[in-house]
Amino acid sequence: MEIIAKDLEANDQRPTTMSKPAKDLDKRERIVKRIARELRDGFYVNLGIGMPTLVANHVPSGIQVVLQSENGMLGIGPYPIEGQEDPDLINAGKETVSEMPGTSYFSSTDSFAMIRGGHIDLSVLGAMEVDEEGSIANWTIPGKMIKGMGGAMDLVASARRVIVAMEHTTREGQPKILKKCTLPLTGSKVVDTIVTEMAYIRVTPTGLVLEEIAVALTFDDVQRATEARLIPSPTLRTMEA
Amino acid sequence: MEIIAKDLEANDQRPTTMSKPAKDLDKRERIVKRIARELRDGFYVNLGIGMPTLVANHVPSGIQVVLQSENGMLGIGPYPIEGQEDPDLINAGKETVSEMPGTSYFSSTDSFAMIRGGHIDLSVLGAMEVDEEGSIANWTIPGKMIKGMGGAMDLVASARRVIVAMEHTTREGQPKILKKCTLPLTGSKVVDTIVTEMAYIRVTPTGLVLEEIAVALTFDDVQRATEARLIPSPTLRTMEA
Amino acid sequence: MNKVVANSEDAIRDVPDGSTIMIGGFGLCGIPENLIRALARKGTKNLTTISNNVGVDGYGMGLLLAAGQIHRHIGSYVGENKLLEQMVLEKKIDLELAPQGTFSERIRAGGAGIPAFFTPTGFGTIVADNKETRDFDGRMYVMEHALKADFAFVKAWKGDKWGNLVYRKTARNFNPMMATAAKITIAEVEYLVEVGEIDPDLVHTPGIYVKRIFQGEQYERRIERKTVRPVVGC
Amino acid sequence: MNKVVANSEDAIRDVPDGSTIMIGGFGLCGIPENLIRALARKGTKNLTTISNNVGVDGYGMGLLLAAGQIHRHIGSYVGENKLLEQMVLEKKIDLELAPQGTFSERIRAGGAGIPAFFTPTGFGTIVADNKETRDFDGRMYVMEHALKADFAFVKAWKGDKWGNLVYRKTARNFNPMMATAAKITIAEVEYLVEVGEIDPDLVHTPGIYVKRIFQGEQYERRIERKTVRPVVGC
Repeated sequence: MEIIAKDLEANDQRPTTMSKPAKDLDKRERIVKRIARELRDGFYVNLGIGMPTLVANHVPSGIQVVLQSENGMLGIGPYPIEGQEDPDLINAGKETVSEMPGTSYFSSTDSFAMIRGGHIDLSVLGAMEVDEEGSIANWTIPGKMIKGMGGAMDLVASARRVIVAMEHTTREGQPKILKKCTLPLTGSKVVDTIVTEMAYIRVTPTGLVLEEIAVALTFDDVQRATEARLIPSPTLRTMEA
Repeated sequence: MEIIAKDLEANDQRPTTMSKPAKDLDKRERIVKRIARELRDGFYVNLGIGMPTLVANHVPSGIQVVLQSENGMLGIGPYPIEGQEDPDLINAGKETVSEMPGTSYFSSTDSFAMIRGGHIDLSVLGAMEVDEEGSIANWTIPGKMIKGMGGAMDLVASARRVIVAMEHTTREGQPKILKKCTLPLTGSKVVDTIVTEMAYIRVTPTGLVLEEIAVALTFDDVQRATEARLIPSPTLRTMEA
Repeated sequence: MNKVVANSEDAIRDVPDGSTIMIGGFGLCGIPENLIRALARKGTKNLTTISNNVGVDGYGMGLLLAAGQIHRHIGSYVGENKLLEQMVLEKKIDLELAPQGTFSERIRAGGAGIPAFFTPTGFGTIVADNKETRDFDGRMYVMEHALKADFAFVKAWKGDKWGNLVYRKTARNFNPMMATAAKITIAEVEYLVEVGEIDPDLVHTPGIYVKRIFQGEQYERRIERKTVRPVVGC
Repeated sequence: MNKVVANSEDAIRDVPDGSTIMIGGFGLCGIPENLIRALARKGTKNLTTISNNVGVDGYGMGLLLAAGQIHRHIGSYVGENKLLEQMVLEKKIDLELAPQGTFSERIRAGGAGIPAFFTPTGFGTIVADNKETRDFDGRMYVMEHALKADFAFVKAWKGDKWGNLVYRKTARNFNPMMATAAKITIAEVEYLVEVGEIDPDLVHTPGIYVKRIFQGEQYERRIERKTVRPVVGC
């Protein structure tokens, strides 16, 4: 199999805090804060490269979650203090990190056995497209640039819950939540929840249920930015910041 | 699958040195000494329960072999000195053993990955029957007693070389080297070499080649004690003690 | 995150009749002896047990067997149980025997999200009866399925309060894989330590696999076959 | 038993053109940097490499790439190599990409005597194109095949003269499995110690898998993305 892809947001491994304009930062901050509220005490969580990584900055106080890195670590801590970085200690984005009390290291094979075996409570990752069946595309654009899927396909296939963290539309304002993904899939019917700066959406067997709308937006605002049909939840409410 | 088996020599887990009459001991001593001469420096070897275990007492001087135990150990040492036995340190026959410098421990799964992956240079084990295709039966006699196959099926299927160590005939003088095994197989076409107190026999695609005969015996003596047809080797010679 | 339970009784409080339970250990080495005793006291019935051996008569899983708690057993070697033999012959228990490597790999597969795999072990024997067989690169293999359980009882030497485990010598055996293959894994340890006390490079079982942990009440660590050599000689 | 070789050059003396070589490491972390440099110096051609990444331009496996030594590569992520991209577009190199979990499991299977297994990963995607798919208990899976190699180059933190290896932190990654899946596994270590100096409970790769071992000449251990936080705050 030969794969051709473009520079992807989901695979962009530069620390996002250093490379995005301020407006995007604000959007992203809202997205990751909302997702952080889904964390529960004792969760083992894999945060994808880029925006999802930022969820770690907003873990609610009073709960303990353990972050998994698919290159073989449970217990990722913050970036090290300058001068304490260790070439043998990186996350899946190849960034230097630190370890927490209770950390364990293991091989890549053991790491993906853990992932594929359904032991990860929550996987958060970016996407280029998601559709109303919960299929996700985030790894390749045929005919463009070559990167590879890394661990994303395993994570979406087997994490107990998959949350997509992404901006609601492309930079050009085109919908990213589609009736059907057009790009090659990362996983078919795997996404449970989509969180954007506009909405919190649950993927159900009957379609996409809009559960929360960002403050000051209407259902129609969100629907207009979404190709797939949205079903208003009976308990539709405003997204908490 | 329900299995009924009889008390098997191959599965008899009492230390053989304590339970066999002197004449058998002498036979066994000759068998295991001959097999020990097959060891090469750097070999990783699995010795089956019972007689094969005794091969360890005759490792030629000047070479180093590492003994594997399928319950998760490389580097089995001798029985511990009285008072130093450790409940956490046993071999596959459940006997207390000691460890050697360079020992490593691992899980049963890793141990059988090692065995099944073809990393064991030599497996020596007992048999109730072997046939001219190299099939072996050593784990069950239908309608009798229940024990189970343990690790023998994995060892015969995947060790680089499989040597059967057994007495040439049953206590009643019946041949154990047959045209075709009558008991349920442990492995089909897996044995490379058969060593008994009478002979050293190589299993080849064209049949059983008699390579060595015990001192004072003739080809006919060995053939009479063997149901399968034996092919005299062009280099047929006397077994070294 | 609180995984620590008070004792073996508390650890198994919700194990219902009819459960499938993996139990670590090889022979009597590395068995979760406190959990087994607690299960015998509780009297939980109609169990399916998955364990390489079934203890010995009167000790380890032999206790569960004698109390008639085991309805079905999957393992690889049961040669130490006269009682089991008798029960099988009297059809009081279902027994499924598998080659030890296939047995251990099936458990690993259960924990690793692999529903089935191919192994050369047992091809051409009754182990392959009624199973799919297949040629890969000129060699024949048997397809085997994953094993999973409702509960896994494992025993480690040391564990921290988040369930990170370290095993000792050959007492490791089936414990690490079983820890991965059950809905609820319960670990008993000889030494329960604080989070952070175990070197992260030396963890054998990461805490993610362990739901409950406690320091075992009593370790008899019985030796099945004591074999020694004289102090002089050898 | 003598597995110790003098240096990286000696270790790869007999690696012929056309070899298939597994190379450990994730990004630049835990790569066998001395063996890679030696292979670049030797100029061995027409290689099939099996490695999660392909280094970066000008370092690690990027050296082999730039020298045109790699004919075909199997991995899971190659986003750091502009050169590779160009070579693929110009059809100067064959590239096979696999999901990282499938890639690592295929290597494990290669070392463990499992010719094929089923995984849920990639079902319904182009990864499953032309592969056998199958339902187990109502879920669909893809059949994947084992990967093996002629040589495996692995890097450990510490190793003894019999090849028992210990890895450090996330530099473990693909090294342990690759060590099991090649005909000839060559280990380079930062610290080569005597047999008996490594605690048997803490060995990550048992010596049985290692044919040659040496202490690497020079460890640059380059960091790919240095990310730090200020000393104050956070």
